[in-house]
Amino acid sequence: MKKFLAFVLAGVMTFTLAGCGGTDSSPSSDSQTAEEAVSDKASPDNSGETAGTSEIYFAPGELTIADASELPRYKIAFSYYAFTDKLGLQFKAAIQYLCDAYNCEAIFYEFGSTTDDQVTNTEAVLAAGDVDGLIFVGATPSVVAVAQKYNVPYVAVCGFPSLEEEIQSLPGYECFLGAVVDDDVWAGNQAMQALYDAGSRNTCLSGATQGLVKSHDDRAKAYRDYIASHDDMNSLTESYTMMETANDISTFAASFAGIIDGIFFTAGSDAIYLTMETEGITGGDVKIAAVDISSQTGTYLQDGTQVWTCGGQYGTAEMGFAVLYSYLADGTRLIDDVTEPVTRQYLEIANYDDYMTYCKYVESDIPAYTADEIAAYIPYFTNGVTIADYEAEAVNYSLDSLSSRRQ
Amino acid sequence: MKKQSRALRFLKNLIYALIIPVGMWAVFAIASGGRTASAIMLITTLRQCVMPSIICYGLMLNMSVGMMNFAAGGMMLCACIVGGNLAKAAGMGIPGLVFFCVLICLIEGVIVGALYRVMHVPSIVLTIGMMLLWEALPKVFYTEGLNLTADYTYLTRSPYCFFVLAVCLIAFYVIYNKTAFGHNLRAIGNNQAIANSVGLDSDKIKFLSYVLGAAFLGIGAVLYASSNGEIRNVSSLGSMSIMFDGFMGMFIAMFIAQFCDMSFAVVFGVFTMKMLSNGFVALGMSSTVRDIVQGGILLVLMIISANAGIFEKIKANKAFRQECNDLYLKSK
Amino acid sequence: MTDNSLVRHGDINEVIQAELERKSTRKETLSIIVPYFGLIFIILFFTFVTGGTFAGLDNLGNLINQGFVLCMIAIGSSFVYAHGGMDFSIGAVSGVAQLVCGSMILKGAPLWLCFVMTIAVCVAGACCTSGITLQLGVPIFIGSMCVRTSFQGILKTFCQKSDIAINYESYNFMNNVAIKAVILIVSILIGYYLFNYTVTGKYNKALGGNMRTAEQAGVNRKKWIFIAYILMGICVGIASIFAFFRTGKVTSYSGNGYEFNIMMAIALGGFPMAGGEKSKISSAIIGALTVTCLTNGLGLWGLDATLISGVKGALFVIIVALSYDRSAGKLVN
Amino acid sequence: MGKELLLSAKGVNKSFGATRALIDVDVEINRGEIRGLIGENGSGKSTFSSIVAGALKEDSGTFVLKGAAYHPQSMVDAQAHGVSMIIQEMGTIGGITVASNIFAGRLEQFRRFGLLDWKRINASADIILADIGAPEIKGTMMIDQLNFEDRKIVEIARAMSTDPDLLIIDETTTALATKGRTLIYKLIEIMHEKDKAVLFISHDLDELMEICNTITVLRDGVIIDTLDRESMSVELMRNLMVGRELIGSYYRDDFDGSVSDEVVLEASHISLRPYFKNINIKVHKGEILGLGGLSDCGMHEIGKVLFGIEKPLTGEVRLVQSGRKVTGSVMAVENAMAYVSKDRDKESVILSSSIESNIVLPAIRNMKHKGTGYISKKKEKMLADKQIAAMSIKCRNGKQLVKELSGGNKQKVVFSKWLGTDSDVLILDCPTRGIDVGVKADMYKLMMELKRQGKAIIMISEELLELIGMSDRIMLFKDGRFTGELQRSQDLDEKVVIDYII
Repeated sequence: MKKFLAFVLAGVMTFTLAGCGGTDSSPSSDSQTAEEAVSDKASPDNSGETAGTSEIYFAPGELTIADASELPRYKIAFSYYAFTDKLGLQFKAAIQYLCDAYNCEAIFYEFGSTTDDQVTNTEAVLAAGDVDGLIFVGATPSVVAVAQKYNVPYVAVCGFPSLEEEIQSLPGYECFLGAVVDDDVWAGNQAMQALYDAGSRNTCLSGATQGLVKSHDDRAKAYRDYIASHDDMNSLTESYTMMETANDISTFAASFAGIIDGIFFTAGSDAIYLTMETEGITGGDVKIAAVDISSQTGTYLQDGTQVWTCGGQYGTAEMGFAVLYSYLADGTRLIDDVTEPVTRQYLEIANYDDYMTYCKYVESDIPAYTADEIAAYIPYFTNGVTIADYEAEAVNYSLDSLSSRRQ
Repeated sequence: MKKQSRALRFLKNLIYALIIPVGMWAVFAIASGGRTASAIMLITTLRQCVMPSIICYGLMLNMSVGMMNFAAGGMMLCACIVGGNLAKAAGMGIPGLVFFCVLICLIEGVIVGALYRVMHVPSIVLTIGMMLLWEALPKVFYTEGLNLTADYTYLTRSPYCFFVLAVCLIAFYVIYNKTAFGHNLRAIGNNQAIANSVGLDSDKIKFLSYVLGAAFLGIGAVLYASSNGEIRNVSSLGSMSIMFDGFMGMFIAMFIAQFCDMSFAVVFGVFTMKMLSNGFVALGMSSTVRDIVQGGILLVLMIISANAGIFEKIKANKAFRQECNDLYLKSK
Repeated sequence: MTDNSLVRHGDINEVIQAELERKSTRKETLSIIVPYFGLIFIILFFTFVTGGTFAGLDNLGNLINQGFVLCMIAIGSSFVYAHGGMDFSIGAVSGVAQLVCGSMILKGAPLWLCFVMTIAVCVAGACCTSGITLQLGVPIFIGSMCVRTSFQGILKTFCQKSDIAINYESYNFMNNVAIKAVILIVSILIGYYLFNYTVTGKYNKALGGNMRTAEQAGVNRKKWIFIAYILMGICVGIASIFAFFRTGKVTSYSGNGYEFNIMMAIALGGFPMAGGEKSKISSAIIGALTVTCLTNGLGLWGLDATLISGVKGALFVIIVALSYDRSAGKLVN
Repeated sequence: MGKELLLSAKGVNKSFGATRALIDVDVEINRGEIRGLIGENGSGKSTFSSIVAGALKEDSGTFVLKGAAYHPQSMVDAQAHGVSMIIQEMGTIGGITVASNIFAGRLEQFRRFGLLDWKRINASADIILADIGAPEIKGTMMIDQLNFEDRKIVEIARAMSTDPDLLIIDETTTALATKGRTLIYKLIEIMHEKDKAVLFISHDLDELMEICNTITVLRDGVIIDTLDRESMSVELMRNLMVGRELIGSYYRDDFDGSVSDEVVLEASHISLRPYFKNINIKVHKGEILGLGGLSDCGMHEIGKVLFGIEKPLTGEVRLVQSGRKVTGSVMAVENAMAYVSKDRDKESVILSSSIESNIVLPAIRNMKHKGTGYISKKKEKMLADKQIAAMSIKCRNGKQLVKELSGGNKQKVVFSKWLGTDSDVLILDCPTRGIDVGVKADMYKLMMELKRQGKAIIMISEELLELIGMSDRIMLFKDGRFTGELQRSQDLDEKVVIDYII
């Protein structure tokens, strides 16, 4: 009996462990699927296998302005709440891409749901030793403190504390290089504006549980503020159960049948579209706006159910890389006042054409910023780069600028 | 005459059984100014009951032998993601989805059951460990989770979903009442020591209860997959929330089961839970408030069922005391 | 003839008897040391794969930081598990306690008061759970589940609009490893004393062995079970204080999963779920340490992030399979 | 009589942990035989019967049943071969019907199109119940509606439902009152007539004398002797079982029932639903008060009330010296009262614990250091070892688990646990229930010793001989009230007593 048990478990174990190797996908094997992915992009509206499900991967980047092999080999850790959805994988791929290009070694780790996990996992990764830089989604002082302890330079991306107490304690940490974030408040606001313009007056919010991901909390906040600041807008209900988006929608639709005419999702996913179809409220009176793009988004932008979306956050992570690398290369601290994050625009998508452009450039095998474009933000490669350049790009970042860069 | 009284008793029990769910519904109907009373609301709520009910059937098979299955959520998640992707790869559509989900869940059930049988550690301990395992397994193969297209979602739409529920209900009813297995379950649940000594192989039956339970969970997984369409992998313990409605519904069901057959009690119980959460949404309250009340209401029900018949007892004692005292005084 | 037949049996007897005795004693000793092996194995394994980093002084600090909460709760829980109880609500309760602690500090209340309140909340939670079982006769399993749901609701409702955070570095002293180590050791000693050398532990073990017998032997069931829960509440309270200062903030996820981690710890240490004579506070602590080492080690190992929890689960099942006391045989649920 | 061999066992061995229950046991049972199996507790008779009935696996040995090799995998398998057993304290499964209790584990045989056919199940249940002479019980009843007696009968029905060739009755009669007993005797008769065999296990030697035609004696897992009708005698059996001479009766020999008039414990008009109303009891210093009656007459509940486990609805129980009211078991123990329950394994001992911790449990409250509450392991061990020696409990050491002990030794543990606290009032509910003559004798000696020390003892018992043999005063109880009170005297015998209780 013991033998049998041991056998079963050993099987399971090896299985799992084998997976560890399996998932750090080596480019060569994936390029195939990537090309398919690209070819799919050409016609996203055939709602089948598209960006949503294909491997996220960027073709290996070439650093033309310098010889990568000459560059020192830094070990850069990147942490995100989970690399198990499309967005997470985009982030992972982008960082991987840059690290390859800049001859750096990338290591990825997830921070679990609780802040305690964030601290614990960070401790573990940094304790393992010789990590040269850390790019972390969000900037919780307790996590920064860990980086300080191991004195690893820390750059926060896509998430910055909103509470005074936390912000104030950040400058105290030598290792904290500042933050490059997306303007989530703006995103939430835009989304609501779009709904408003589309005639929605009675809206619902479906958001992630507070405290899991900073950016979602900001978007939800923007929603609440917008409602508060518009007397003719009315929030029917707010739900913060991310796991149950489908459930939320059907409940909204049922309990406010005929009243509800708009829903804002802090995180877009195909679940939304499917459920709306199931509920039979697509293309009709209920408009939706959601951050993040998923495989079906195109279809529903086309038929006017979705009035607004935005994406391209991983570009921000690339900028974060630039900030970190600048420091690693020659100790330049680009951000003087670390309590003031560089706040970047999202790529706003208000209609189907925008979406096509987005797929063409952002979800292609070239990332939002190529290795060279990033080099342009690193003083080590480009003299005279200041934070001002970041600020400029932050507001300039848009589909137009992106397409002009790609011409 | 006898027949009639039987009918009457049946009616009485039916009413008792319906008090909780219907009462819950009525309360919110009034509170929300009739909004939750609408037909569409009712249908939606019922539709949302389908998946949790089926999960509840799965869990109930374990519960009848006094075992818990915390891994249920993880098993379903794993079955969804792996099964769904296999079905897509094979391009077999809904039948494929059903086939693979149930198949994988069965395999999982066999593994959990076998482990239990070999290890003889408390089911809570074992299943918590297995939950972590099942949550992690799909990440190995499908890091991105599962994305289904609209043509996979018919099973969750009414009326199809109600057919599914009906099938499961009948299946559970038959297993629970009409098979030796169902009765052995209850025998062991009531007194395992004796059940063993009269020759019931409790190991085998517990093993079966995991496997059959897994079959129900498999169906649940199909519905979960097709209602969400996009399933993401979760990190540690995240899968609990999938089974939570079914899990809590189970306790209410066990309470209602004293009035009607378990197979219906489960649906009533789950409906109560769903009505509770939807009611709060309809009242425009945030979903978090519901948790507080949910716990409270469940607690009240449990207290009632735990102290069933206490008032009769007190009354009887009172009468008896009276009687005794009278006798005593007389004797003096 | 009966007599010489007896004689014949006599000598064979002694041989076989001795053999059997040896077997049974060997079995006993084995079941005692296996959990320790589990821990030692894990330590050695990770020390090996991380090239010594795991056992390094620096990581030792991390281990204390990470293990503190679990060990603390394990100490208290061992009293509850000793009488065959359990508690699913500790995570949620601890979350609410941290919420109280945080908001009080923000209100500028003196630290000691915050600490007292934090512990008070946890004790109150313990009172709820135990009261429901002892006074209202609801099975602890369901009862604590209800409490869990409600407390989670409270936590989420308060954290829904925004987290609660304090100025982290101005409370750095609360993360001092030395302090934690001292508190932990002291609590372990106290716990060990209460569990093995006073009626508190003995009565709870007796209650776990057989409620009726214990009661008829003059053990006040309700009183001692209640005390067990209070002790756990206090431990959870202390744990919550440090858990809060470790992260410096409260989110709706604070305290999430403590109840399951502690169950894992209890099981890993070879602590019988049904309680009784075989309960040992040491096994609870061993278990807690094992879980901590597992988590930390897997992190250090640099295993693919997505799989850590899975491997943890697998290792958990393996160790439990080897170390768990199976004397209950088929009867275990 | 044509001796046709039914079952033969050769060289059967079995051991539990470190204790050897059976050593090279050879038994042969012929058709038409009513075989008695006697021996002290732990002598292995129950072990042997359980192996034959398939409930246990033998370590070594061969069985031949009806000429074919026989190795039952389970009780069901054994029943299929025509061997079924009625076990002393098995009980029935609550929450399900009588029918599913009778056919538990064999429901499959009633399938119709793969589903269970309840009509047939209930019908055949009723038939069986009628056959064994209990037609008033119906298969459709919920088991929980039945009383203890009838549930036992359902067990018997379960055993008979397979129409066995060999019926094993393991100490069942001790748990039964007249109704059940007569029913069992009738069954045995039928078996005999049908030329089938019965293996009958009991401590009641006279009962065995009456019904058995052969008796096998076991001691410490070894067969000592097998007696046939001619050579049987209660004396001989006793001596063979115990392995030493037990002269005459082991009850007390004096007939002086006088005790000091100092009342220790007094219960005034206590009532408990639905058992009894307004009863009064006085126990004096150094008195052995016997409470007698039928098993379900409510006298066991009196014991519980006196000890405060059950709260009386009227009246009160009072310790006269201190004038304290007995409010609960905790208070009772604190005031030097002791209670030995009828249900030993469920209420009196912690099976999963060591002998030591069982013995010290009530005493530790007095052992702890006033200030710190510290309890020294040394003291505990000393107390335990002292008691183990004093009661001569058969065990490896104090650390051995109680569940490994035989019934008699368990009971010794229970007693020593109370002697450790030296209690003044002892309430003993069936103190010698299901324990063998040897230990019985010790127990009686002990009670006399306590009496001499001036302790008050309330002995609740279903065995009239025991009551007559030991008590200074016997109070007889019948449907909720005392029907008679008898002082100790030479010319007291069963016939006198029995009239009061039936």
